[in-house]
Amino acid sequence: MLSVDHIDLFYGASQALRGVSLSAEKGLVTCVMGRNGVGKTSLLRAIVGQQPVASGRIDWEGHDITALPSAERARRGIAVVPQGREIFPLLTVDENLRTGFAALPSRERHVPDYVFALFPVLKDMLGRRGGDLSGGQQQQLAIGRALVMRPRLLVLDEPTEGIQPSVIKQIGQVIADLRARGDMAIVLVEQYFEFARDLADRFTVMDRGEVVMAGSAADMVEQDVRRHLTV
Amino acid sequence: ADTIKVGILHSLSGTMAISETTLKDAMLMLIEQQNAKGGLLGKKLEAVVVDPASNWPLFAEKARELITGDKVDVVFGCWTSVSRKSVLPVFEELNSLLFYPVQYEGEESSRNVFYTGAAPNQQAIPAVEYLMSEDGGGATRFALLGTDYVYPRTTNKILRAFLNAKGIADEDILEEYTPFGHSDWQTIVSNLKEFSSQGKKTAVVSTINGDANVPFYKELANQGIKAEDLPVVAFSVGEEELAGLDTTPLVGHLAAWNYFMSVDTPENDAFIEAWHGYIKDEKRVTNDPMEAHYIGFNMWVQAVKQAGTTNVDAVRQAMYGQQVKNLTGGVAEMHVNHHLSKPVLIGEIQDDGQFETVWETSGTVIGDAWSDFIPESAKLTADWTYPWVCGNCEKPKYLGN
Amino acid sequence: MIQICQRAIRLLLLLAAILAAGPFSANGARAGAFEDALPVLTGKGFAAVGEAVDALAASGDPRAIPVLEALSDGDLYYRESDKAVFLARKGGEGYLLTDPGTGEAAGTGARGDFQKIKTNNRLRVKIRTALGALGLFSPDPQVRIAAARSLFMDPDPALLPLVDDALSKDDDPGAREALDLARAAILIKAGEASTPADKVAAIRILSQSTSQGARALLGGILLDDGEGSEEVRQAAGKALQQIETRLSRLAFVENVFQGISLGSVLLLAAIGLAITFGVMGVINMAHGEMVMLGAYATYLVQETFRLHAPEALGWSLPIALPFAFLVAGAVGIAMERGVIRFLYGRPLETLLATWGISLVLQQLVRTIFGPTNREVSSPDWMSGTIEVTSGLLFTTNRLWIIAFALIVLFALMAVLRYTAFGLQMRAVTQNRRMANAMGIRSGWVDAFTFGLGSGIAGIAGVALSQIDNVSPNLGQSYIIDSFLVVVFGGVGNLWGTLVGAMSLGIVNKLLEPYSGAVLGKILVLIAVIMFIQKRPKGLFALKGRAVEN
Amino acid sequence: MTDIATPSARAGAVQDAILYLDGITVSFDGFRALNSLSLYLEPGELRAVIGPNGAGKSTMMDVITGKTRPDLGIARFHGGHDLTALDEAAIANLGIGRKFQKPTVFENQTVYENLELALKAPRGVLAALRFRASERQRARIEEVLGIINLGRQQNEAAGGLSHGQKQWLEIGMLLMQDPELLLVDEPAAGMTDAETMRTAELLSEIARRHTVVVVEHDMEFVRALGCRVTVLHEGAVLAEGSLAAVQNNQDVIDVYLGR
Amino acid sequence: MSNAAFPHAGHRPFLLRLGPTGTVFVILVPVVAILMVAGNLLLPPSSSFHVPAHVMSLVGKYLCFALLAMSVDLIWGFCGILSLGHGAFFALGGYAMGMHLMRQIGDRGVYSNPLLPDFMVFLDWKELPWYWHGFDNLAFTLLMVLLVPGLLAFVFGWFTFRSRVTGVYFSIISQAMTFALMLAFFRNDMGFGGNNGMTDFKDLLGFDLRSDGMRSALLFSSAIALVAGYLLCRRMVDSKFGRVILAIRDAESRTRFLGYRVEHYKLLVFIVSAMMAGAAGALYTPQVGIINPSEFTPANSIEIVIWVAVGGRGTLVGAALGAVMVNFGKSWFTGALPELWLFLLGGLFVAVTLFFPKGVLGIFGRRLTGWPLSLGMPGRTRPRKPVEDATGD
Ligand SMILES: Nc1ncnc2c1ncn2[C@@H]1O[C@H](COP(=O)(O)OP(=O)(O)OP(=O)(O)O)[C@@H](O)[C@H]1O
Ligand SMILES: Nc1ncnc2c1ncn2[C@@H]1O[C@H](COP(=O)(O)OP(=O)(O)OP(=O)(O)O)[C@@H](O)[C@H]1O
Ligand SMILES: [Mg+2]
Ligand SMILES: [Mg+2]
Repeated sequence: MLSVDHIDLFYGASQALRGVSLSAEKGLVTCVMGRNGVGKTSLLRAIVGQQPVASGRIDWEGHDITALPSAERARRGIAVVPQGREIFPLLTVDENLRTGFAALPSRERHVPDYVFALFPVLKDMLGRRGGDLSGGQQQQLAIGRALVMRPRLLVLDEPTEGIQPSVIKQIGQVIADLRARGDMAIVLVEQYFEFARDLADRFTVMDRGEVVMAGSAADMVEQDVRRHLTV
Repeated sequence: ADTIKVGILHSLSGTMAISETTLKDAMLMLIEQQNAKGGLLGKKLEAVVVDPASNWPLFAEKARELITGDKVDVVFGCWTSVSRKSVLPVFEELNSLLFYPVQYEGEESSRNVFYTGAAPNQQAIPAVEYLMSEDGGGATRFALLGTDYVYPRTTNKILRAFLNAKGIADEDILEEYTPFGHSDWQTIVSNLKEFSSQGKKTAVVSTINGDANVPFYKELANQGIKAEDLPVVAFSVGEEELAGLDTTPLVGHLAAWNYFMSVDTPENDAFIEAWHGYIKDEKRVTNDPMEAHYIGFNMWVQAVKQAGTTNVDAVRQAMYGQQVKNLTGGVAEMHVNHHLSKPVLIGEIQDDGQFETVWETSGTVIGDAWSDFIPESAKLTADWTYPWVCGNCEKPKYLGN
Repeated sequence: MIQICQRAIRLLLLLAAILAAGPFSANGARAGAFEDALPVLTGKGFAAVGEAVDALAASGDPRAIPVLEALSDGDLYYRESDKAVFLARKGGEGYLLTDPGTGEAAGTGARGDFQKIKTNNRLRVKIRTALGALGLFSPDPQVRIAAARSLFMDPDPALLPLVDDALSKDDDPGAREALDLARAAILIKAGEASTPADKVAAIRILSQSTSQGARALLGGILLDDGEGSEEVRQAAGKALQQIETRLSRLAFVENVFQGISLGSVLLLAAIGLAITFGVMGVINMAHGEMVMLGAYATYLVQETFRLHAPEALGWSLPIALPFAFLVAGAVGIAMERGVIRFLYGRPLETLLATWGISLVLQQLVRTIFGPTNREVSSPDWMSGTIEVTSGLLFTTNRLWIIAFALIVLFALMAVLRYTAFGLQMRAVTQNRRMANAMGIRSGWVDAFTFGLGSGIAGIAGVALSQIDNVSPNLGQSYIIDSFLVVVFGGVGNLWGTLVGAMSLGIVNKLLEPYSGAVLGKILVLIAVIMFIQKRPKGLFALKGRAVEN
Repeated sequence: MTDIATPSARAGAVQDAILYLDGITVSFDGFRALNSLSLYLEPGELRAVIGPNGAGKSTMMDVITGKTRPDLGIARFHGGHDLTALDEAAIANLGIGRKFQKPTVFENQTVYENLELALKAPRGVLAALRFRASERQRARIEEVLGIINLGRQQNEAAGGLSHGQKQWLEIGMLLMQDPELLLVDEPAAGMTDAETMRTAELLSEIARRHTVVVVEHDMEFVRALGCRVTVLHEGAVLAEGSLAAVQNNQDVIDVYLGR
Repeated sequence: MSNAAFPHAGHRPFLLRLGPTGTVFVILVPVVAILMVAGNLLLPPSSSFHVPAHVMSLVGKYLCFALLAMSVDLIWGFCGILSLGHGAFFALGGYAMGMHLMRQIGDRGVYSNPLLPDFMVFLDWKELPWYWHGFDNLAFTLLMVLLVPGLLAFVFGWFTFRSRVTGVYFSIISQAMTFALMLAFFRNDMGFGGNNGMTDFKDLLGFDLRSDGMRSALLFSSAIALVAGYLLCRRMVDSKFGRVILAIRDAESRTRFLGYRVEHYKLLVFIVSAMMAGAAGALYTPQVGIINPSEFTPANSIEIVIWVAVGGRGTLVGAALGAVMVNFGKSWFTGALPELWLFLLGGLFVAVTLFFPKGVLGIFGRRLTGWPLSLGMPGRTRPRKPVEDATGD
């Protein structure tokens, strides 16, 4: 399981996270919410190792990974669907998916079928360069790419952004399925409240770099959460 | 000062380092030798080395620094003509002396420069005469090949005039120029083959500069051009350039110089031995510009002794008529036009990277600052004997008071 | 005139000797003539040596062949004490001697005791003719062909009967063809001695050949005012025209070949840059120095061979390849780890840093190896020319370089396209942060990518050492062209690099005969500038959304 | 400027329409991103465009703004201006502004400077050299800063904004440009539900004076706009009408909304 | 950050607008120049404050290089156009001035031809080529010094910017341009003295170039030109124009969608920059006494960029500082450590990139934000802004 313990994070001189804590367990979806610029993405960057933390500690599966570079974290089963998609623009769809193999032992180096079942468009466009895809297609590719890594911790930063309604529903279904398998912890950043509410087992709400609410889905009162989401 | 300072102005980096570094070492050796002999006028000589980095304006800057900053008494340096042209105003302004050791295109005379390399009449013209002679193969058709800059252009202009005077028509003369550092010679070598297959005995006169020579000769070898069919005589290819080449396929091609390392004289043997001792590498070769520095330096030493001072005007005056034994035999003498009289040697390339002398002038030839084959220049003379001084006049001029 | 007579007499003597003895036998050679001729070689001046050559040729003695060859190659010496002549090769401290009379080893001698017998170009021509005459009756057809060819190069009218005789006895088709040509050449050169009809027949034979030599002969007829026969002149004029047409067609092919070969040199120099610059986006000003390091690595390998295994020198290049790759690659990796990795995302700063590194590397090499050129020789299998058809010669080393450049390019393409490393390399350079998040160890990938690019530059250096200076400045002379090629082809596209290099090479070589080298180069540069206006992202530009962001 | 005297029956439409697309076809290496797309907008209209991922919505905007040249078809602005013959700057100067799907702002300049760059003012070189913001212009910038809620960050480099903040900044820049026709690609992506609603209000308000085309996948947002909806599919119009009508269209449900 | 409401208030007093660095620069350069001139002309050579002639021409040369570097910084640092051919404009300006100086020699050349320079006499030219006419007039020459580089920049820029040649493609073809010019100027037939170029200048405006007065005048003019160049650049950069070109540097196509005609902006910057380079060249030629085609070598142009990078890109003052520092280092090392200087210089370049990513000027403007090596960290998106701004408000 993942536990983030009182981390501080800075960009240059400005502090983006102040003593943020979070935990995520396998088989559960932990949802992080908050307005624009409160530090959600920064928190995820700290978890996957893209931005160093100034203090605090991150543990994953019982090991301290605070100082590990992000490639090593990926090799320990942490995959991310970043905000802004960040697909490799000049690699084909197929090659984009295959970049996920780096963290896998050689016998597992194939694209799982459910990726194509979920996003048939990727199958049609295997030979097209990632950068040529439409925004929503790129988002689907980014999710597919993360799934190729068979992660034990899946970190999703606004995965529904730019995706058509029917596919959003499917993504919700997949996340639910993955949770149901029980071997994966999922951290989801989502602005779209209904989507989050339907999936989340736990909530963390952030404001101005701090956690202002946290608890299980059952404890959450929609009004309270929404209050933190309006300006 | 308690030492006599000698400035050394040779590029140690950049494109010309390849040629000039050796000259810096040669100068250091000569100075060391002189100091071992007790120095000069009871003082030690001190070398001041700077690196003008193959950058022409930097040459001028360094020259000024040597003369005004380090207060050197004489400067030995430069290789390319443009570097000399760049420092020339500085030497004239500050009235200091430069010894310039490399063969060049002539058409210049300065009271502050002693030209110890060959003028065109000491290299190019004898070489072509040799090619036209029976021993040289009796060539009647000439390809003049050069790097596109002033030295080849001038030399070829002089040669063309000379050849025309010898009855060789313009259609039997091919002039081709290449950029500096040209490395792809395929087309030109093919052209040469074609040019030489018109039924007349043909020879190539090369004024290709520095770096471009190695690929040129490699291409000659590769295309199987034999010296006996199409001899190439070069004016800028010496032992140093050949050191970078496997010369087996080039045996028989020629060069014209005033010095070859292979010449067997006691002076030369001693010089080579000293050089090897100094540079600590038996494989290093000597070459013509080194000899020029050797002559120039020794002449300057003699002149200083004679004048009893390093004062520039006194030394200049003492230089005239100064004689130093050539390494190749005979005696070099400094003339009032600041050029030397030297023997001219034609050598064939050997498979060991040396030249074998196949022809030489019977006596020495006096370097001519102003070529007789250029109309504007033919009427000029140079005579720097005080008080009648002038480097480019039709009659000597009087330098007042 | 007297000279010609003398020569005729001499050769007739030779002829008589050979004819009397019959071919392929030395028994009949004028007894003692060979022994008599040897001491003449030690006389003073070229004239004496010339006489000796004549005498040796006239001896008809097959032992004269190696002696003349040695003389021509500068391997003939005499002992100063007793003027005994030896064939000598340098070995160990002194010379390894061979006795010319017996052809057997004659021990060694100290260098100081021996004097080399000098030749000059005129003598070499003479020797060639003599060798031609002597070799016409060799049992080896190859030798006979060579002999006939050298007679063709220096036709001597006095040898006509000899050639006729050889023709009547020879049944090797190759040798016969060469002999026919030699005979034709002799007839043409014979002046008054051959009839106009003979000459016209000879011209007809020559007109079939496509060689510069034939052309020179025919040109000679037209230039020769002594040639009175109008018929001969006309025939020669027509034949010359035929040859010229063929030659000019071949010249085009040759130009294209030269263009391709120049293109492959450019390609070789640029491929490494296509990785470090094209793929990684590092403006690598030290690329040329990597090429230079490769060339010096070649030099080191060759030196080692020269010292320890001179007989295997031909192997030095194949061994230098991996060595140069490793040396340049290692330096590249060190550079990447030490400096460049701190500069990703700041491509323009890499220009500054790599420029600094290139200065340091140049000076380092200058300090270690000295500023002067180093000798790297070509192995035998890379020297000489291959005659594709008559009159069309391709130089062997260029063919090798073309093949080599293409092999390197395609191997690299395969690595990029089909290996996991290739995929990771491209992923890392496109989005380093995301690649890391995918579990790709970008530091490792970066280092090896840069190492790969540098290593390839290193092996380019091996090839370039074959045609250019091995000096500290070597790299500088290729860096501009390399960038031009990569950019012209389209950054990040190896096909573009290939096509870019080849088109620059070919255009350059097609222009050069008309415009001269300097103007040709200027025109090519202008053409590139104009071309980029049409295709602002290079020949093989990547298009579409993917590149825009 | 060439006059368009299309002898077509739709000449009237051409004249009236502020934006007129007809038969626009765009293909990339054989793939048709737009397939004979036709669309026209009246001045002051607010139009939502929806459609599956890859339907060609962004490509359509690319065509209108001059980023992509269509292989075939007519694109005219205000009847007279042939958009396929103009470059990006010229089109922008005609009064067409755009917010990109992926936020693109000038990362090294401050939020304030970003807005100032977008400010409606002469775009010429000399004008830029002489430019000095007037009191009113500065006030407008302040106002927009308030609307996009970035007043606090106005002097920070835009590169340091969060994803959502960049979205807002881009909307702000569009407001500063004050164009006649606004093309807004997924303005609500990454916004909270409340912000989404605010954006919808903002656009509706703007549409009172301007013509607006909005692309969105968020049906709540589209509903809040309360405008005519065009559904694109595979590069062509699949359906057009009110949101309710479109939502009940079986084809739209199949390819887009899902069950 | 107190002036939040007016971040670009353009109505502050002149010097305040320049910021501390700019102010120091604008004051210091002329003051130093005046002191040097005074030290050279007024003090006797025996005085330890006497400035020797060679220092005068050396400093004059540095100032020309500083102006040149500034011109490159204007296009590279602010507009993102990396020109690897800027030496061409410098050389053209230098040649224009060289032609004037050649004409001033008159019949004092070696062949005493009153009209033709020596190299033409020698090549058997009978009359002055048309493009040499007018250069006997200084005013015309000065016009040409600006016009010729400006025209080349206009033609070259017009085509390349219009066809949207950007980034390295632009860099490399600008390099090709200077390379082609170098080859062309090497040719004797061009009528510019071939590889030797032009040397042995005698006087300017009737004053001997080797006189102290002339040296002082040239040094002072160079200083004034540098300050004028700086003010011109600042005028451009501080206006909205400056922000547009920054926008072009960072996101060219986005700028287009805002309606800016990117090619016009680039063209203007490029022309101004080329003219500045030309002016620098014109001042350079009389001070070093030679102009020849080696000024066109691509390596020279690359070096200019290096100066800018060393000093600090996008700071103008830094570019000037970098040019002076690198060249001073070169002058000094090549004399003091002739065998080692390349190691030092190369090492310096590497060190600057690693430890002072904002260049030497960045040392002064840098806030203590931590270990510079961390800049290589993935995920760094720290915006880079001209240091001038950081210190300016
Ligand atoms: N690369 C960066 N450099 C400087 N500051 C940054 C950087 N990235 C984010 N910030 C700042 O950190 C704060 C948190 O940003 P973060 O991206 O984590 O927000 P977020 O909650 O993900 O917002 P959004 O919903 O818009 O994605 C913001 O104020 C932002 O300005
Ligand atoms: N340069 C290109 N090369 C190949 N295909 C392209 C290119 N540009 C766009 N496409 C394809 O064109 C189609 C239309 O893309 P577009 O971005 O217009 O879709 P969209 O409707 O905006 O989708 P989304 O809602 O996901 O943003 C997509 O399938 C995309 O893959
Ligand atoms: Mg975020
Ligand atoms: Mg889209």
